[in-house]
Amino acid sequence: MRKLMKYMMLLMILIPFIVMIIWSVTSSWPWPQLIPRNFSLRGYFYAIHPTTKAFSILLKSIFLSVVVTLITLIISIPAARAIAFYDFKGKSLVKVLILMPVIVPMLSVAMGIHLTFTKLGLANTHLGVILIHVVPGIPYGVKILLSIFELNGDKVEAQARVLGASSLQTFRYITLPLIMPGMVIAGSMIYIISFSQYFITFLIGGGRVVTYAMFLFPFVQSGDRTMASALSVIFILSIALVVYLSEKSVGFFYQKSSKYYV
Amino acid sequence: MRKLMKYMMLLMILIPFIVMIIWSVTSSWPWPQLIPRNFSLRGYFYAIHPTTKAFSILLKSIFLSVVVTLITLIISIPAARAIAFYDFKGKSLVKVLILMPVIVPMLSVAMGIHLTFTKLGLANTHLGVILIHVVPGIPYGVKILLSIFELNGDKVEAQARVLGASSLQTFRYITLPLIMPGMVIAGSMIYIISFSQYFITFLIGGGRVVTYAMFLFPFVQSGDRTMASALSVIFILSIALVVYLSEKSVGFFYQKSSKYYV
Amino acid sequence: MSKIRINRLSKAYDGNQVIHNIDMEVEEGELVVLLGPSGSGKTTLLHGIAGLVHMDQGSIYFDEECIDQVPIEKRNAVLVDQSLLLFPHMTLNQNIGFGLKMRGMSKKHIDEKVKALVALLELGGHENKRPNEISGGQMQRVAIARALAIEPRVLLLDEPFSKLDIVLRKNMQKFVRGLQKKLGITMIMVTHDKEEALSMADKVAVLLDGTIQQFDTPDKVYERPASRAVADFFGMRNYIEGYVENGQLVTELGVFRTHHKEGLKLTYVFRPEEIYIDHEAFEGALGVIINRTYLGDKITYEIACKEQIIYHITLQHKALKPGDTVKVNFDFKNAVYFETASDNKEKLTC
Amino acid sequence: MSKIRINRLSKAYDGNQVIHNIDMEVEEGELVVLLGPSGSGKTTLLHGIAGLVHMDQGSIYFDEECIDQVPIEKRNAVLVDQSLLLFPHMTLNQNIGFGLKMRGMSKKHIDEKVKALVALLELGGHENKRPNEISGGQMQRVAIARALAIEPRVLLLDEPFSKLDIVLRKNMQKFVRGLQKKLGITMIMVTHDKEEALSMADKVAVLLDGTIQQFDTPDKVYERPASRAVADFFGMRNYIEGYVENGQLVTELGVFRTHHKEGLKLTYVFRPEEIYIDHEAFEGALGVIINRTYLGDKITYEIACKEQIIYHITLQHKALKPGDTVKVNFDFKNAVYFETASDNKEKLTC
Repeated sequence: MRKLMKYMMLLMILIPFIVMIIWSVTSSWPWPQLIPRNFSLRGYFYAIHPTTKAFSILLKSIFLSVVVTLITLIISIPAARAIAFYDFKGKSLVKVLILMPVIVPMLSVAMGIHLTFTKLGLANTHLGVILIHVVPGIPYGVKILLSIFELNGDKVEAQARVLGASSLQTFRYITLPLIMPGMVIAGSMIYIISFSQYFITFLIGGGRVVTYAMFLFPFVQSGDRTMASALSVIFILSIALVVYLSEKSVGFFYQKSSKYYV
Repeated sequence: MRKLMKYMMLLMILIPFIVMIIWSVTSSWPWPQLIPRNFSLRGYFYAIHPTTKAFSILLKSIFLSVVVTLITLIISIPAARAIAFYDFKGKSLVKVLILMPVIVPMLSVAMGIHLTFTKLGLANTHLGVILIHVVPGIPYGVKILLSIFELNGDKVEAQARVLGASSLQTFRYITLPLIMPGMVIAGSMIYIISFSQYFITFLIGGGRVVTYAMFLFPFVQSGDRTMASALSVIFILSIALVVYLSEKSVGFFYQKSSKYYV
Repeated sequence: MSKIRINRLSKAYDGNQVIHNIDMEVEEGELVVLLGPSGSGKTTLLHGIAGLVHMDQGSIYFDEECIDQVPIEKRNAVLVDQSLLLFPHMTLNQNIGFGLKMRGMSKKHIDEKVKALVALLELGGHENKRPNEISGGQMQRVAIARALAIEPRVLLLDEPFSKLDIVLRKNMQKFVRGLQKKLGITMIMVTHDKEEALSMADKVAVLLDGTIQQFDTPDKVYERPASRAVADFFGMRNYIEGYVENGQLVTELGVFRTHHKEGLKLTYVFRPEEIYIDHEAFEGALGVIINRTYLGDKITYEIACKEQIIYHITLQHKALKPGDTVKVNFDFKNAVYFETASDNKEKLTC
Repeated sequence: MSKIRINRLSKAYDGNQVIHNIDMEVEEGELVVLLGPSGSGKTTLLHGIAGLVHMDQGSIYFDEECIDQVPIEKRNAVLVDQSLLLFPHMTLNQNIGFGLKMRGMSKKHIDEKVKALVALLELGGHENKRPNEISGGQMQRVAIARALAIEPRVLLLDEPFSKLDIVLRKNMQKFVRGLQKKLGITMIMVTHDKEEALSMADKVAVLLDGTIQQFDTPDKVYERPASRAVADFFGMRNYIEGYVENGQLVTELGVFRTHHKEGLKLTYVFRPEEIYIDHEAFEGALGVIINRTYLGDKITYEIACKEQIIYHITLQHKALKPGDTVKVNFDFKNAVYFETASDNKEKLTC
């Protein structure tokens, strides 16, 4: 009974994705066929064909979202650390406000800021798109790193100071390695959020900055299920690949650093 | 120096929202005015005027998202509990898969499932919209409740059993009250996600099910900043109100139950 | 309150035998302490009685009624854990009355019973507080009151005092023992604290590596350990080996009269307080003090005596210091000893 | 290694005076233990010396050089905390060498020093393990090795053994004390464990409510408490009040010879092991045993004696049991006493 429930729940969650994967290799799938009979790799061919630019847009999107992730993390570290370890007036207010970008429709925010960006020459530029992508990422970055800082506490850092490490040395040799696992999780979330943005990219980029999510969108609008599903599968795989590589490289960096030292 | 940095960061996060609030009461705001000179409450009047249906759409949206939240929570509780306390093969895989709806573009998922919904008579219905809204909420519900279950452990529940409570009594008097704070957080997230959905609502609802997010969208597309901002402010306030009320009512329920008991 | 009988109980986790063929009987109204180091299977045994862990083999009887198939909530065997597990969202009154409410008792009956327990456990004035508003000692008493409310057939305590500071711990030990005697509660308590076990128990079961090595009254267990393992566990460190030759016991420390039969090999055990040292005595083995540790109410000495180090504890503040030569005397006549079998396995013979 | 001098140190948190006007001197190579209950300000004082907490008033001198303005990382006063705070992402070698690396020492020099410390602290074979791969006792030794690596001017230990089990704790106490003596380390250790303090310290500073109540050698502190508060802290419970009349000390338990001056009111303190009880003695105050607790290596008795309860500890297994009548004898001549001032404030006069 309990087992049955478990598998049913799992199926409920998985069915939409299985359907998507099947659609991505299907040319037609009329009801009530349980499994389609006509297969086609049209979607995937389109994605790798050079004339469609799909591949180069994918690469550019990945690069852009990586930059967004790095900037967001750099802002999040001191913010999270300050909230975790310093008592100041309005601390609980700050904790709530930091979540604003999750609650507020990003589209309205982007609209509000669009004019300012235009005047500053940031509209229709990659830099502008990167800056607007940072906004929805911040709450995730700060929240996750905050919980890591609160979990670790600052006693290990104090111990490093007692042993003679300066603030900078403490950050480099103690703080950074200790929050690294949290950085990978936060970074993955921020990357996914940035990579998935469609409307704010369109608004601030003015159609000149084309990301993979924007490339994918027309196929969804036109109702081309095979194309949309195939491109979505590639979308997911590229995210999985980037997250996997970032985890591996952090692991590699660790091992290297531990061999180097002493 | 440290203080300066803190305030700058806070400002960076807040500026977009402040800009949005100012826009909502502004008729024109030409560069380089720091503060606009022409104010207008056009946006807010529109929202409360009976002919626009804005208010009734808002109420319907709130009701729909509340139903989505309840269904999602009911699915999430046993799923989170099973993952927290039972060891089974592929547990770590399930933990990853449960996050799928975060990673995968919901739009492609909705497209894939649209045809099935059509055949089942769920397309263009409120029930269909509710069901599709549950999908992106599940990972948040399960993740948050999972961490609460892992934090609480199952020893308190075992203690209730030892004292003579049946499984059902244990759930009602121990498990449910203990996870209630997590339920409020998870419920808030799920509600916000459901309330903010535009595209999947449009796709599955076929334009017949009109939510507040859909009502808001045309103003964003047409570039009417004042209207879009004003409706967005109402959007945010309605979310804040619902979250606040749910927290209060849980608090009230507790107090009432504790007075009732013994 | 019931008599508990445990019959050949065994449990393994992942092929690791945690408890092995355990037999035990606890009389009605008796306090039995399961004493052993961590990992000896104490908690598993307790959880087995409560029904929280399913045993691989063996049976448990309450008043000669087998309860192996009785579900947790019907066993009436209440466990009080070291983490207490009070219900944080309920007041003390609600916590104490929980078990009765679950049994569907009337509000009036619950109120009366809770009131009596609040008085008994000296919790008056805190009835409507939550667990996080009271002290550690009070939380302890709430956990016990909550357990007693349902009139359990046996009360199971798992290291209940280990999180309290030493003064509070002593007070709670005394309080709980008093309560147990007064109400005639059948109680099984788990601890790794030897003093706690010896001072509270009617009987002590020494649990080592999943088996009960000795099950007897506190003084018997401490003064007459049944095996070298039990002696080791109680911190005995003075072992003297010898053999019987020409009617005499020959040891490294000298030759003593004996009634043992010729050729026997023996290991004698002396508790540190059983040894007599004096720097002016005529008799005894010659030793040199190599270490003296001042502990306030007692002083410990380490004495190099032939090839061995002898440990001695005394309350008397004699002016002995490291380097002093002393005579060490042993009372072989009343000492515990184990036969040293030729295959080096010790057997109890005393 | 340095001499430490603390001069009129004070610190308050939120208006709550945690330490108050503390003076203390620690000689080079000395081990001083700060002993007190939790909340007595021990840890705050230690953190003040390390530079982790800024003091409100007073100064700290290392070798008569004021270090109040010296930042944490330049003080060379290393703290070893009960949670050890090993760096989880580094191997043992890297942990031990951390302080040296931060000082920019050459790899060769670091390697040599780490190797020597690994040998000294008996950590061989674990050099490339991470902290989570070793035992609690080993972690303890790594924390100490890491501290010793930078040759600190003073080593500060904050309840370093409180998380170890009793056997390991005893071993580590002995090991650390041996190391401290061998290397001549100036060491300040904080503990709430009286036995640990008495057995390890050169001098004990009894810290109660933020002030040092007594600062002396272990035997003096235990046997000659400077105030009733110190006596209470060490668990003395036998207080006998009396007054001098006609050249005799008059107490509830009888009249004794005395050399004190007429009219003085006195409170005598007797440690439980300083009292002599016997059921066949001719002399002494009559008492009835009301409780007997068996603790293995010792037995405690509570004796109702006139209006008072007298506590007695003995190693001897006399066959006394609750209900027995005994004679209780006190040695007033050698006992500690406090003058009971007319305003009920005790003063030290012994």
